[in-house]
Amino acid sequence: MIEDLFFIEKQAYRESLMHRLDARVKIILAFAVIIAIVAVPYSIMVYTVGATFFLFFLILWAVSKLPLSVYGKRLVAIVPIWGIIILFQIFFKNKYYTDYHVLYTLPLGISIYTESVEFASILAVKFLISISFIILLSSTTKMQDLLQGASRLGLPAEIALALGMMIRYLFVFGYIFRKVNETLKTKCFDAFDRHLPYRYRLRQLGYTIGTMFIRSYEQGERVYTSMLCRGYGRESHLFITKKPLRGFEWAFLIISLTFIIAVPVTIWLTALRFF
Amino acid sequence: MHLIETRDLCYSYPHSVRALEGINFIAPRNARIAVIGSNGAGKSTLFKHFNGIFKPTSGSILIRGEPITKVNIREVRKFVGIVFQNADDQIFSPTVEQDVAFGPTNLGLDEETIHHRVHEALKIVGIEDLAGRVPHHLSGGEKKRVAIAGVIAMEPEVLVLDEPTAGLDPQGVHDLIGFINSLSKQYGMTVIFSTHDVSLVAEVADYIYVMNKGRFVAEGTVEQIFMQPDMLKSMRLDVPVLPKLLRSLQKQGVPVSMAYTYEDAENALVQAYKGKS
Amino acid sequence: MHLIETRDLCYSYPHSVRALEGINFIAPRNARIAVIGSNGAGKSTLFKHFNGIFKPTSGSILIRGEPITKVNIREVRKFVGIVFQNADDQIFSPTVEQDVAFGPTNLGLDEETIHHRVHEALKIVGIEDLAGRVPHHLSGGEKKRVAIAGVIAMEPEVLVLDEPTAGLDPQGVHDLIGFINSLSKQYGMTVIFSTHDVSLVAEVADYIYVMNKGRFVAEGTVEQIFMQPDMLKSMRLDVPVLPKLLRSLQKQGVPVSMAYTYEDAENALVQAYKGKS
Amino acid sequence: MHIPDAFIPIWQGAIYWIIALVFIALALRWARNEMSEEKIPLIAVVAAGIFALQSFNLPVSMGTSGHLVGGALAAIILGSPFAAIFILTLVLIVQGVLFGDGGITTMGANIINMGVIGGFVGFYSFKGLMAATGNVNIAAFIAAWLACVIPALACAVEMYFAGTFPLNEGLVAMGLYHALIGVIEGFVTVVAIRLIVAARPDIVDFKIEFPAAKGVDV
Repeated sequence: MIEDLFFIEKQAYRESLMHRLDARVKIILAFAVIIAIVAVPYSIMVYTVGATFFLFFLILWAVSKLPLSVYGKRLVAIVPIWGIIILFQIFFKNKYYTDYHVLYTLPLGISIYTESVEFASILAVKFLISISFIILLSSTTKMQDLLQGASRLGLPAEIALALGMMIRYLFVFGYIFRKVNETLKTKCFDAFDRHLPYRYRLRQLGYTIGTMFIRSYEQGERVYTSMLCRGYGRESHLFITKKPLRGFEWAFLIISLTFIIAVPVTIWLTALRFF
Repeated sequence: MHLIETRDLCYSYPHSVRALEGINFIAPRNARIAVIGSNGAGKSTLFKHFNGIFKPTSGSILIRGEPITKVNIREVRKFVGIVFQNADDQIFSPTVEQDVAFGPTNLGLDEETIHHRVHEALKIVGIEDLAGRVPHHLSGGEKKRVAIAGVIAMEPEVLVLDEPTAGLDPQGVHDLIGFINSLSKQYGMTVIFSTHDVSLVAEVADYIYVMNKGRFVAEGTVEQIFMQPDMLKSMRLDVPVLPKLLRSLQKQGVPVSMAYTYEDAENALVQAYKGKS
Repeated sequence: MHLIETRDLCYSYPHSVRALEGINFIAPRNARIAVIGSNGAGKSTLFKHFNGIFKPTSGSILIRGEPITKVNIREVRKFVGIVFQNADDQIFSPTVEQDVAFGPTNLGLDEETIHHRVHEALKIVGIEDLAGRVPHHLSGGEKKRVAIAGVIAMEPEVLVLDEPTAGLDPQGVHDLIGFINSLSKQYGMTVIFSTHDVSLVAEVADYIYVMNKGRFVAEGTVEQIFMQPDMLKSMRLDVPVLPKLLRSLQKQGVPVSMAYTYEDAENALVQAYKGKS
Repeated sequence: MHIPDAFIPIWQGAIYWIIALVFIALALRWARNEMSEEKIPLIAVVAAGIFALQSFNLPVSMGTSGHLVGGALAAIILGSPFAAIFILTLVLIVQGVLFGDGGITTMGANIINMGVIGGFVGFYSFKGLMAATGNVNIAAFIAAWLACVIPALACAVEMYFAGTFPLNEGLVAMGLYHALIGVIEGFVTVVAIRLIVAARPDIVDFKIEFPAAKGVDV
């Protein structure tokens, strides 16, 4: 996970129109798409909405000038486990359908249903759209900008301060994590080395994790002291300057939001007319 | 009235041995004071008394003649700014600008004033261009400057630096020395710093306290301290090489006068040789 | 056949700028090699190639004449022991003894051998009495020794130390120097270390590489390197004060011979003066 | 265990979010008031540490790996279930928004599972078992095991309510897998706690003298 942190940061530091866009606009946009796609009922309407949103995503990704391989790499990091759970849906009945038709019958009495396959693909579309917009958001927005954006949008000051410190020390511990791993390698320790007893390996990892915990705790103590020296008190908060959105940012935000709301609503209305 | 004064200050960590014993320390206006001692001598522990992070177990500490109380503690922390050894302990915000703004924000200043102070502080330490950067992309020397800027932005009258040169390379040390001296000269700040690098002291300090095992074992001007090489050695400290060389030459009959900085030593040796010829 | 040899080694961090460029480095048997350079020059990055933590982007690295492969990597890591800069990144176990035993245990040695090696290693670094202590409670200098013991216990033939003196006080540095020299003399180890403290080098190194921005900009014996003060200065490094003083005196007409260590310098100056009279 | 978006209908996600917010508010109040000292900075930095130690791959079997959640560890050492809630909330926000690990609409559910349920189960089962057995090893092991298994079961139940996974299969699959992972979580938590007690007995909430302070061997 830590290594992904460095990778994501790298992408966020690139240059493009999408990267320059105010973080607030991107946060609202990504969250709106996710809420919209999740709000669409589990029905085949999701396909059309999903396809439209995915096209929207692809356009924005192109504007961000990030290579598709970055998207692919990040998808691979997230998808597998839940991809399997989506895959398993094809064997199950659920409450969203009343009639089930067997598509295939496998040995041991396991069946695959047409409706379940449909449900699995609906889930997959919703999942993919949500993930894609999170990837877009975090690949084009620096963490500090995300935090400032969220603060300007009304994230409580205490949470902003805590998150800001966490982001700051994620990198401190990220570097420590790397160094600790280098030490483990230097001393010929491999957690997956079968020549060493399993208990021994787990115990060493426990020590390493315990050490990491102590270090973070002590870092916290020292940080707290240094904050006191700079007048830390109950009303302390992260310094966030006010910054108005620029004209085209407003325009882009309003048009996009309209689009994000209009797409599912239109498709829903069309569906009503057809059936 | 001294800016900082301690009287027979003693301090013990909870459930632990005595860390400071009978410390009498005085910081006058516009002074540059060095506290030298080996690791674990108690330098950091002493410094944490200067702004009320630690409270003396016995004895007292006076800031501008007044003891530190709950009422004036914020005032004291505004007056005495401490820069700790490890910059990572001190830079806790996501960006440089936000970090330097943390102190002024706590002083309850308005946004414009904060903004002004932040950029003033960054300018003083010479890193205005780093304002929007994230701390983890900075070098050790740059981080140190951010940490100092974060304290300067509160506009303290006393700046306390704990081992400011630790981890810096020679160029970094050189920059820091210039900068500490300018704070003292241009802004009239009193600068107190600790170090175990004795060679640094001659160029930056007016007055030296030598610390060992929680006590002051010697104090005086640079000349007074450097004249006691045996004392320094017994405190696990380096004896500055040039005074040591000159003293040794004197003993061997070379009529060279004493000197403590590089230039003076060079002149003294040239004189000794030329005078002879 | 050299113990370590790199040929035109280049390295770039993933998605990042070039960190090492055309490095040709040789470590012969029983040598003491210093790699000097300012912070960020690439010293640590280079060292991490010596035991296969990093793989060259281009060029090659040979350990005892052989490239590092998946098959021999354990052998290589047993052969080249690296002590990193920060001891806290290297010590995880609840006791000193367990921590030093960590490496040997991973090598699959039997308990008796491990026990023997641990106590041998602790003896070498002079902290046998700390065996049962909790590493967390030790001082910086003691932790450093534990870290070194942990690597020595794996009985490497090449010991690589990254900034070994960082954070140590003068006495600690002095102890470390003695100890590095004894490893080389008594145990025939090849010792490679990095530092930006040039004054350290004269007493510990047979051969010096000067590094800047990922390249070697100079190499040679102590005398050869110290004869180039301008080069050192341009690399953001200190020029050792004694050679600098003597050279300057020579230029001003004092007939003093060159010297690099304190004793030689003192003798040279006394000679210059006496010879004159 | 990080439920992504799409697996829980929007209205259920909203309910979980509201419940989670109540607990986040309580955790904030705890961090502000406990022991008359501001704990927010400490908690924020420890959260970063927990995030980093979650990155250590623990061998499970046949080359697969798991990792620590660390909720029980945090709750036990810092002496409050709210510590776990606060820390895991921060961790889950970062994982959700930055990495896409766990969704936005489902974040409330994830905070409830890993933070609230994990924190309370971990802390109170530790307290109870300590009172009953007086043995840190046993108490911490079982507490960490439960703090791993019960949130997983809660996750299975939520997915059942959402209609995205059948109850029995979910309980069995999630239960079995996390019962196994929980053994590792428990073991590693015990080792870590013993190390922390040896190094910094003062920060540990419970006061226990280990029989042999030297040989911290599990």
